[in-house]
Amino acid sequence: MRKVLAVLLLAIVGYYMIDSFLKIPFGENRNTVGDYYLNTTVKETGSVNTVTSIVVNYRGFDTLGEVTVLFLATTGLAAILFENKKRKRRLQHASLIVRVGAHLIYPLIILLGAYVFIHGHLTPGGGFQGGAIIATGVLLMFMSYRSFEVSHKLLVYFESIAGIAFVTIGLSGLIWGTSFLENILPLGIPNSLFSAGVIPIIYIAVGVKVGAELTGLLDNLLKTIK
Amino acid sequence: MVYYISAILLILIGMYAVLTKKNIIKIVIGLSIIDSGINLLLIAIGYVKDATAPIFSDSSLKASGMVDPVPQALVLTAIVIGLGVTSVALALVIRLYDHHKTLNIDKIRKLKW
Amino acid sequence: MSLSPVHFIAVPLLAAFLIPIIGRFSKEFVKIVPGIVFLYLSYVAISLFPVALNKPVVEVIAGWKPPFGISLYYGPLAAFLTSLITLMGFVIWVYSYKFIIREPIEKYYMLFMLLITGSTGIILTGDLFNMFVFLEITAIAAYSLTAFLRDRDGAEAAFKYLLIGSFASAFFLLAVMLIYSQVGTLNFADIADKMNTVSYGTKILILIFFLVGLGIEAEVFPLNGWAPDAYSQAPSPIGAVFGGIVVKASIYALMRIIFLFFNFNEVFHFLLIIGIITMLIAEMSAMKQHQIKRMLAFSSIGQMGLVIIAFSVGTTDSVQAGLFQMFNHAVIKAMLFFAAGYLVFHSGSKNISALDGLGRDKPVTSFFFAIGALAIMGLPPFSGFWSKLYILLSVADAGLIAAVVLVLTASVIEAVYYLRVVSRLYFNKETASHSEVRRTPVSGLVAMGVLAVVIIVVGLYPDYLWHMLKPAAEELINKAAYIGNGLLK
Amino acid sequence: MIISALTILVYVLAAILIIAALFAVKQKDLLMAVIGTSAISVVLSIFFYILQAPDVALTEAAIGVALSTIIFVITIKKTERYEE
Repeated sequence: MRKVLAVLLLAIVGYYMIDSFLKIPFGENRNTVGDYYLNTTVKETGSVNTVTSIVVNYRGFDTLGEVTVLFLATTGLAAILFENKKRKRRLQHASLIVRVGAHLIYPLIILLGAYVFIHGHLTPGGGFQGGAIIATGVLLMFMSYRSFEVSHKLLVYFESIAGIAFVTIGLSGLIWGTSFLENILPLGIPNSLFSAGVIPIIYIAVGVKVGAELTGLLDNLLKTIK
Repeated sequence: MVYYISAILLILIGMYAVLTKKNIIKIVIGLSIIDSGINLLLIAIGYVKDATAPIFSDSSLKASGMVDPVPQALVLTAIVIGLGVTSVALALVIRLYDHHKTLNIDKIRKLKW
Repeated sequence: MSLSPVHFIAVPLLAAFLIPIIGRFSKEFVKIVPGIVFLYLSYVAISLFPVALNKPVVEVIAGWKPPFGISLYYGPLAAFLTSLITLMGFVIWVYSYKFIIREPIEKYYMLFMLLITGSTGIILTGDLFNMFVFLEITAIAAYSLTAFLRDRDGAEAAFKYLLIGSFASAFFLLAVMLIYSQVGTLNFADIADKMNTVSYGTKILILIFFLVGLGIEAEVFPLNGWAPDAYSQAPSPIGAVFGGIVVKASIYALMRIIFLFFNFNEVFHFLLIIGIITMLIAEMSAMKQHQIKRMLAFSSIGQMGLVIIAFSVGTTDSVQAGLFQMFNHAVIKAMLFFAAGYLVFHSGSKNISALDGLGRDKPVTSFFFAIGALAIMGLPPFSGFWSKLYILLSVADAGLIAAVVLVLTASVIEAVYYLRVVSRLYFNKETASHSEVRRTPVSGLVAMGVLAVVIIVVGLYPDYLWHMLKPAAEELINKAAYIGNGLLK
Repeated sequence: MIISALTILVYVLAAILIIAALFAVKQKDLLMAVIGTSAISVVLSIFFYILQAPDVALTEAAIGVALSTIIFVITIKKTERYEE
């Protein structure tokens, strides 16, 4: 009964969605604000990666919100899973091969993550991807070593200071420039590491923050009681 | 075109799971499938035939031959938001399991829907 | 640093990021941080209010001109709503100060600050996708706060809320996508400017997606299934947060989008019908409730129906009355939740039947509850009377006599169930022994006292607030002015 | 009519996508279902790459394939593995 109703409802929703979306021509150039960004990104922001310049600069406010969502998810998860007593992860030790391998790969993964978010304005990738990569690196260590611990205090500091840095960069745009999050640094030469003004700085803050947040999230989740 | 259709199918399959499944982890899986479908749909809308990625890694690249970067920026945000919602949902799942020792929504349900 | 509307978003956010660091040094100071933030925000609100009345402030973010960058639109309407949120936030903080004694207190205040960030963001932003981001922030904070007590019903209510909320955000995102594919921009003013190029059929579809997406948070029938559970299972201050902040921001989002993009008659007729159905069904459900907080939740849905009716009439007077009702509902419902929180605590049961005779045991709290009940029913010396009266007058002006009759019917139902509770408080003999004879803490009394003063002062001098709301109502209706200002023409 | 290799690839991937989604919904073993969702993410990531969105492809690969799968797996470990 419930399934029949669901299928009926979905048939209606699906019909209208197909009806409306298939009318949108595929692969055509529509005149959107995107054209403006493509034409001006290098000149105005100094970033050769247009997606990065939109994410961090033109629509930087969205990114602030996005960082906030992750922060919120970590906080919410910690609040929901909060227990008064200290907890430990309950995993077995992995085999020797895995442990040695993990130990070798772990620093490289962290390095890769850092590379991805530092070069966000030049190549695909950025703060979120880099942060996620770092978190997977830490997860590898969690999985292979039972006793591997990340200092909770350190995570909190990283997370908060990176968040504060982001908002402060925003507010300093308001102080020395004209508006929140405005680019107040020189743009530099496109396609070089030190270019694009505040974009790399923001992306480093985002990368550190996302890395710390996701690590904290995984740590919290792994330490829940069964 | 095939992108649109597969994206819409993904959304519908996800909604079907959310509406009919009894297992709460299955329901969360359904939610994440809906998210994936929406992301694919957005990127497909921004695609331009025979265009390149919106990165000026080479000076010969022209702005006119690039795909629309805005949907990509939006999807980037949407993926992260999806992760946030999923993790809160799963934390709630663990909490519910802790109280009820079951994942079946019919047995959990005390409040009226 | 010059004052700017962006402080409404940035300062609570900064506080939320700072709290974990402060918490390392002093647990007590964490509790004070939100208070400082709200004092600062009220300073910003008071200094910027006259500016917004004079000419709407369009604050560009990162220095990019409106259709390309994200901009904030701080007109009279946004000024009014952000001030309301600041006031409510402050009072809820005062109330929480002694009410929330369960760890992790730090996390509670972080979530609360982020919720404030999200809801002021919804109100200020002038960009559709940015609104989506803020809606999600508000929603995720609300899910987590609903489950804050970590009991079985709280987790269940939060999960249910999350499910429905995720559906809502999916539909909202689909609508954003359709709009972007049609007009190629995300700025409100720019979309409103280009909306006439979209075909009628597509417009209706986008509207339906928006209605589903925002109607869920705004508690519109039949999408409000989450509300009673979330209201009743969350800690009491969070009930006030839902009624006073989250719902207000969502209904603003819905109305802004409808007035800007779908400004045609059929939509308003449809909204009127939805509003009436929402109101009647909610009031009748409220009659049947045995738990006090569930009853308040249904009453809240009913009041939202009333607000939607007022907006859907679409004249300046009716929109103004609707805004007035929003203000009153926020204040009064928060007070009722505050009082109910301690009444439930004292009686040791969530049921209405356990409240017998508490009026003598806990005179002050019961007295505040009674004031709230009388005010929300719309009895004369209190503020609720005026907004209900203005709504009825404006609806009658538009010639919708049937709607007037239905609103009056709903008011009668409302009066019945509120008076039932009040009479139990004062006139019934005490049946159960109220074992816990603790007093309501000072912070709770101060919070309720402030709200009571607001209710009575606005009730005695409604004209001041009423006149302040006129530019806000005009802003919502005047689409051309919004487009002109929003694009900095 | 000439059909390029890319077109065939896209059709095959689309088929895999839908099959993976159905698998994720129908499978009674939750761990397998989660692997289904991670397969969806892999295909999506390739799609994003084909659609000239390398940034999104990278994000989907890092978040969709790795992290969200891991959170699901941890949750399943903390609760139950089989759907009744």
